[in-house]
Amino acid sequence: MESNFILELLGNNIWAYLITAAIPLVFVVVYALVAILGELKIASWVQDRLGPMRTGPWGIIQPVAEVVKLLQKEDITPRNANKPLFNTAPFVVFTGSFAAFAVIPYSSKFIPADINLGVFYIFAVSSFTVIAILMGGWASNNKYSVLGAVRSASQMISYEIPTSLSIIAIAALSNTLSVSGIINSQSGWFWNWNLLGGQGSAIKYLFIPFLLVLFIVYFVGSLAEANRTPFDIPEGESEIVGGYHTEYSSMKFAMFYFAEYANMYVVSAMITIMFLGGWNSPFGDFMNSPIWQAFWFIAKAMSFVFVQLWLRWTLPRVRVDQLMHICWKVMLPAAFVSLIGISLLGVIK
Amino acid sequence: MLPNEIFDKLKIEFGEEIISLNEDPGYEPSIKVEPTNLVDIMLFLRDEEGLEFDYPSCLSGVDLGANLGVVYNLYSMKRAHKITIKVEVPKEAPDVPSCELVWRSFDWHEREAYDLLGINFVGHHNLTRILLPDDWEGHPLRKDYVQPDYFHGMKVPY
Amino acid sequence: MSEIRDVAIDLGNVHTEHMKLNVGPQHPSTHGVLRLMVELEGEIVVDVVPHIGYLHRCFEKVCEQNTYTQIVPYVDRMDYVNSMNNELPYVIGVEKLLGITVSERIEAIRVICAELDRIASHEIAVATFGMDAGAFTPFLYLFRDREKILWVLEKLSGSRLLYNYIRIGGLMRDVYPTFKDDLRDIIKTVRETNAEINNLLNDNKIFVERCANIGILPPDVAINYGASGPMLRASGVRHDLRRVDPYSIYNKLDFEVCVGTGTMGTVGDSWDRNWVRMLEMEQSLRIIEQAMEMITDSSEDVRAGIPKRIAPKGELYSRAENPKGELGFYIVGDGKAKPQRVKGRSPCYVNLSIIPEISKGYMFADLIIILGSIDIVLGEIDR
Amino acid sequence: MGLLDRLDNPYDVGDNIFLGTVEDVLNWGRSKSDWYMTFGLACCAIEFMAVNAAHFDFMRFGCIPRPSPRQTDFIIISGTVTLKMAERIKRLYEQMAEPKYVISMGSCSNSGGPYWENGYHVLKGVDRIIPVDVYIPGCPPRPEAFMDGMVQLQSKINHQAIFRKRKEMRPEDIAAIDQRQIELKKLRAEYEAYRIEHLDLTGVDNVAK
Repeated sequence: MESNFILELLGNNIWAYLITAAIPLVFVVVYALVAILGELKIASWVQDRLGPMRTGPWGIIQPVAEVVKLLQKEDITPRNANKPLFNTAPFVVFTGSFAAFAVIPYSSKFIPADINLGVFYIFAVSSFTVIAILMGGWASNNKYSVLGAVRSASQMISYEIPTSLSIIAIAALSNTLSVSGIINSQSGWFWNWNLLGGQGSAIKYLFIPFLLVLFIVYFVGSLAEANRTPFDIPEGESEIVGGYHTEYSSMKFAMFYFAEYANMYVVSAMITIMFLGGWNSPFGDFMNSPIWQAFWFIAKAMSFVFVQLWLRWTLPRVRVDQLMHICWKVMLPAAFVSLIGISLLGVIK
Repeated sequence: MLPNEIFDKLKIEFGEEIISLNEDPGYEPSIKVEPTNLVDIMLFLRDEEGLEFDYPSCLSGVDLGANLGVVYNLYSMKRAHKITIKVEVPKEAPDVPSCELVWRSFDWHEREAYDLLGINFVGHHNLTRILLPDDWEGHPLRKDYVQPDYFHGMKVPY
Repeated sequence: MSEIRDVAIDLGNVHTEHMKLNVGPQHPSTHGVLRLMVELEGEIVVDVVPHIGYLHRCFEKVCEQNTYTQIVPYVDRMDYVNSMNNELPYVIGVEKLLGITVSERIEAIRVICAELDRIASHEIAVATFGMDAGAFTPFLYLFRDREKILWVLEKLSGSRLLYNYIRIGGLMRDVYPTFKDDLRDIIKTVRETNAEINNLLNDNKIFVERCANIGILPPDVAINYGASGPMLRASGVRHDLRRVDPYSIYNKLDFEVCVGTGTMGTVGDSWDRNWVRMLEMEQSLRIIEQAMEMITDSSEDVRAGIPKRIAPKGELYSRAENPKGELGFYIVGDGKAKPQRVKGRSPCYVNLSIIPEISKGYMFADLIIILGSIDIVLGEIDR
Repeated sequence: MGLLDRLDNPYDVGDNIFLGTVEDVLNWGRSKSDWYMTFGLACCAIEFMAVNAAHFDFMRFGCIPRPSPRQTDFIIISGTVTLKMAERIKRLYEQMAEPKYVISMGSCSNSGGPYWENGYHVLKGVDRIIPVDVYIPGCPPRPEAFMDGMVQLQSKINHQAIFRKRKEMRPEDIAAIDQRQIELKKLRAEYEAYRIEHLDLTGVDNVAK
């Protein structure tokens, strides 16, 4: 159990596992608060405003106030809604997002569960979200919700294909699907990162275009999977009001809200793991102790969260058919070509 | 083309149905016509070489006391001239032929005139209230209109 | 082991239904209280029925109960994003009925005010159009600029939005000494921001893909429907009342009538309508620059020409080019202090009636884009 | 009094300690995080958009726009309420989740404004159909006036009593609450009867037949 220092310290007992499970939960709650504040503040700065200013110094405890408020709002279940599905959907969506945190590493000494199918596992449990959104949208008995849910399901299922192709390519490059295996194969200086061809001789630089294409395919696909702009059509305010969560109020809505932000971190962490060397310091062994590794990992992931927020306030939204066009006619062929190219690189190495 | 030329042209084509031309100072030149054959007159105005009133500016319903009037302001983009056509109908039987198929613009204008003044445009495909609620009573722009006291349980006067 | 059942789907019994979706009156992108009954087949729009009247404020009845001067504030409230342009045709119409003329200096100030408000109105149009496409940031940039215009108009009239500044026979008061400096400042800022908006929004690939070839309005249909303003010009019809039927001092000013050219798609699509507004802002700036030169410092009293008694007899249809299109007032005066009838011909009312014609067969998201490109103001539609 | 105000004026317990009640914390959360409905009616809506925009920046108060009434805390009636619209506004208000507040912005929604005399189709004051918390005068109100209204609303929320014991209430309040319960039951029964009668129309608002 070298990848989990808590198990090393406390031994193999139930308390150790509970603590191991609690840390990601605390992390996701704190992260969600930071991300909500970041969303408000970054939006404001992009738009030449100040953002929340009156809740604590510079408004930094605004998300806390929001949680306090959402806790005490009335919980409405529409009269003609399908109650079991309507009430379960927020929990399913949060479970789906949170389950992915089981294998997301923080440093080489703390991976909550270092299973040998890690990347595949994240990919699998993320699909929970689709089910939950369909459940919530259909059960709401609201036409906007149904439209949003159907849009969301078609979008997320389509975009899983190019992203899964990128995962296969990275697996071919690293010869493993384990999170720690993929990250360890990129150890060393930053030119060993998968984005720059992974470890190997100079011939790998010939394959960088394939990896760049793959990186872009994965990043765009992950934007679509997290329902972020420019692919936020399932909840596109100007068209279908709130999309699948139109009818949700109070904490059930907060669950959807939290899950969206948690999903953003999951996809950013995946990019970090697959392309940017995971917890590895960019400078070889310099600043590469386990504590620094946690810093590097979270910093890399958060920078992609930032890019997602930044894009949201810059780009307009695409249309449903354009979205499908991008997925099936542009990204899928590109991903296939890259997969072949990178498999070749894997063979050479 | 000047208003009196337009009037002469209409007079030759339609004869008795064209009543008069008003060119008083202070008034815009307007031609008063009978409502009976209005659609043909409008089609003539739209399609006849030299007139070509292709652009419908405005349609207004007016309460003239005993009568209700409909005023058509037409403009020609090709010839850059304009004319006003007027129709008067009695309040008891305010039937005016609908011109919505001559200029599609008048579809909503006629519905509005029906809504506010109660002018009945014969031949309109969907002559329903447009601004006021469907179950509103009366036509507010008539001079003898009295405000209702209550509407759906809400008090109307201040 | 259960028996393997042969599941047969009777395709003859599978049928689809059109979904009826009620958009509005409260919906983020209906620009007010418009209600659209949309019939959808999947995402495709089969039918649209606009329902209006949720803001019917009895303008025409109010006019019959007020004197000519008292009507001006109500005219402001018709199209509340560009009050100056509403006042202009009404005031010009009453002046024509009375047979009075005003000096060129007053006309120049009126034109400057109207053009400033035209810019402000077009800025709102482009901003909300961006919002409809999902781009939030241009909205805030444009509103920041609009605030500058409002400051100048507030300094002039004392009010931020509904001015009551242009009076029958004159103005409410004269311009303040630093007026021209403020105008130069506005011209500079608007040009800078418009360049930025072009980068951020109008040339954005996603935005172009969303708007080009959407909601194409052919010129003959546009004319037959009575469309006007940027909606008509985007279809390639060079029709601008400031040029073809000049009022005020527009015949002395040099400006271009901008038409849609189909730069990104077909002539008359949503992108063209938006682009015509962007071009018109530039032309308005040119008009302001020229009209500024006509304001010579003089001791003229702008209130001197306001008649004591306004009771015209006669009738006319007075029209002017509003940012939305042809705004007309059919005024009937019977020699009393209150008009017998004032009918407002609102451009948005006519432009909105085209929407069932041009939005069928497009997707639901396109319907929102088309609605945004028409640039409606419900206060004017419902009056 | 909000929690943060207590920071300036803590109870005399000692250094680095400040006390507050649960009610204060709950009220603080409600007052500092106000989500409003993106809903505009008339002229005031334009001024309201200006308040939202960069120069005045409404988000400084913690106000975030939400398109769906289920997630909003307060609604701004920004403009003239017509009789045709009044029923829709009432319905929107009923769709909002408690606790909910109403700001009436501008003369028109306060009292009918310039249309009070001849407006046959204008509702003379939105408080004839829904309860209003804050009235903002002006036609339209300046953004500064609107912000003051927002501050008033926040201070009103801060002073609300959330936990009220029945025995501490005045008898007329209890009677009013009981009366309201009976009314609600009656309304529910009426609605049920209506729904059964018009079962095929549920979920469709006045479909044009």
